[in-house]
Amino acid sequence: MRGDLVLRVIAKLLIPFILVFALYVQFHGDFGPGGGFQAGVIVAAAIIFHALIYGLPMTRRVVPEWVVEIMLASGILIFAGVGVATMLLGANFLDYSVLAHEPAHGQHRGIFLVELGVGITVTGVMLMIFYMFAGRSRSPHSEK
Amino acid sequence: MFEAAAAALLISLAGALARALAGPTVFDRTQAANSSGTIAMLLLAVIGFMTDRPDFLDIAIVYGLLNVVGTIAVLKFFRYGDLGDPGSMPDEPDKQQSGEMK
Amino acid sequence: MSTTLINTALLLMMAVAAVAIARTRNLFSVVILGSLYSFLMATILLVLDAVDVSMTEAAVGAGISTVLLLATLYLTQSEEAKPHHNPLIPLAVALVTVGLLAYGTLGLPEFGSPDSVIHKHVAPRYLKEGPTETGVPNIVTAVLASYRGFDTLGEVGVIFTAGIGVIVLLRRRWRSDVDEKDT
Amino acid sequence: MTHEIINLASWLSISAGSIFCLIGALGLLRMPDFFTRMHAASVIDTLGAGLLLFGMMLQAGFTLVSVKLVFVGLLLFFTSPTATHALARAARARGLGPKLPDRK
Repeated sequence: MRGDLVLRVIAKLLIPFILVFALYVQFHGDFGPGGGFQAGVIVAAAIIFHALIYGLPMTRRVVPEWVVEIMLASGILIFAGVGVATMLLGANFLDYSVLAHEPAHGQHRGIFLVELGVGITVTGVMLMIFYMFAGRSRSPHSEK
Repeated sequence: MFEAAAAALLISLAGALARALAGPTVFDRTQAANSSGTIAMLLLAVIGFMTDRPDFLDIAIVYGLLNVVGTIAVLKFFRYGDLGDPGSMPDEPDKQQSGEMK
Repeated sequence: MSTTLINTALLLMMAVAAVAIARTRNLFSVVILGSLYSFLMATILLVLDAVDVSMTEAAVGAGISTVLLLATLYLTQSEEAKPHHNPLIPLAVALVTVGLLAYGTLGLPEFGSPDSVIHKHVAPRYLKEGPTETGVPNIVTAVLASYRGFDTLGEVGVIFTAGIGVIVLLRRRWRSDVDEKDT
Repeated sequence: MTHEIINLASWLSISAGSIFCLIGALGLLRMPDFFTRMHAASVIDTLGAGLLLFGMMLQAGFTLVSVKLVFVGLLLFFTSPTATHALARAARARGLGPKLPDRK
């Protein structure tokens, strides 16, 4: 669909907007609907949209597979790492109150980090599934 | 008044659903799904106003953004039979010959 | 009152869509109807005030699940095989299950009733203390990430495992000899 | 006074939008072939959605809600013609033509 001018232009307009909106969903999740999972799915949808319009080989150059692999693991590591950090600071596993001087502030910070971890892992997994499925292509040039 | 708008949108949604069920081609169904996505977006906004909590338009925006991704995915699958295919540039022959480029 | 009517209408449409999905043999149509179904679901969840779930359903149902199902269709066929056994027995099982579930709902407290058990256990504490304890106004986020953080870690683990499973099953490291084997 | 005028305008706009949505859905159901149905569906995306969103914007006034409504409107403004365009192209590529009157 690279040859389709209309779709290409709209994709250029839309993908940044989708990504910014995903960030809004991610960081506004404390106040309104949204959170890590939803934001991760939206980011993945933006990149999948890129792959739909420009083709998978191009998207693989923009977001290489090793980056997706690192995202896959690093999100859950951030999550568990916050838990370990709270343990090291002398509280229970995933008890964020010790992350700042004030318990409520620490909770807020912990929730922020944890949601970030969720978002990164979800993006990674969704993208990985798409790459794996769409990459098993019959046409010779889509995977090189 | 928002109730009336919601009722009208529900009836429209039912119409779109009926078209999606009736077909006959897949394009009809896709068109109906796309329209029902639009109607559902509007319905979300109207319900938000009806229950006096219009802050939830975020969901309508998510809908709108992802609806287009889904529709384009279906159409691409139809045209190229493959989701990752880059397709051909305008100066090259249109389709089914993408294996020969490069 | 009006929300009840909206819910009834949406649920009826969902029932129609579900029956149509079960009856359709062309899997493309099933994917499209599935996205329609999730539109309806997200709207119902919004009417029921479950905004976070509604957003998840909108995000997953409208975009990602359509794409992933299409990607799956690519690896299989687009026409569902006709069942070669008698549909009566599964139908009977389904009807009995529906009957039992409907019977079960009779014992539940009324929908939205403030006296039901779940509203008396830990929920009041979360609602009362949550915003001050965690500094997060959205209670759903507070419960999900802080009070039930351990559960959420497990969920992320499940998602992670799914990703790893897909990589293990579908990655082609040695393309040439795999190609020869499976084609 | 101005408040009432804005209220009235918003109700007019919302009812007109609802009616256009109904007309679009009716067209989606009753039109004879795919391309005409697509034509009918565009009524929902343009006039129906536009008037409904405009009416709701008048109700909301200058708030964040209005900004979000503008976003929804812009989104529809850009995405729905794109989707329709892709749909028509895909249908043409598949060899689906418009239904023409029988000329002998």
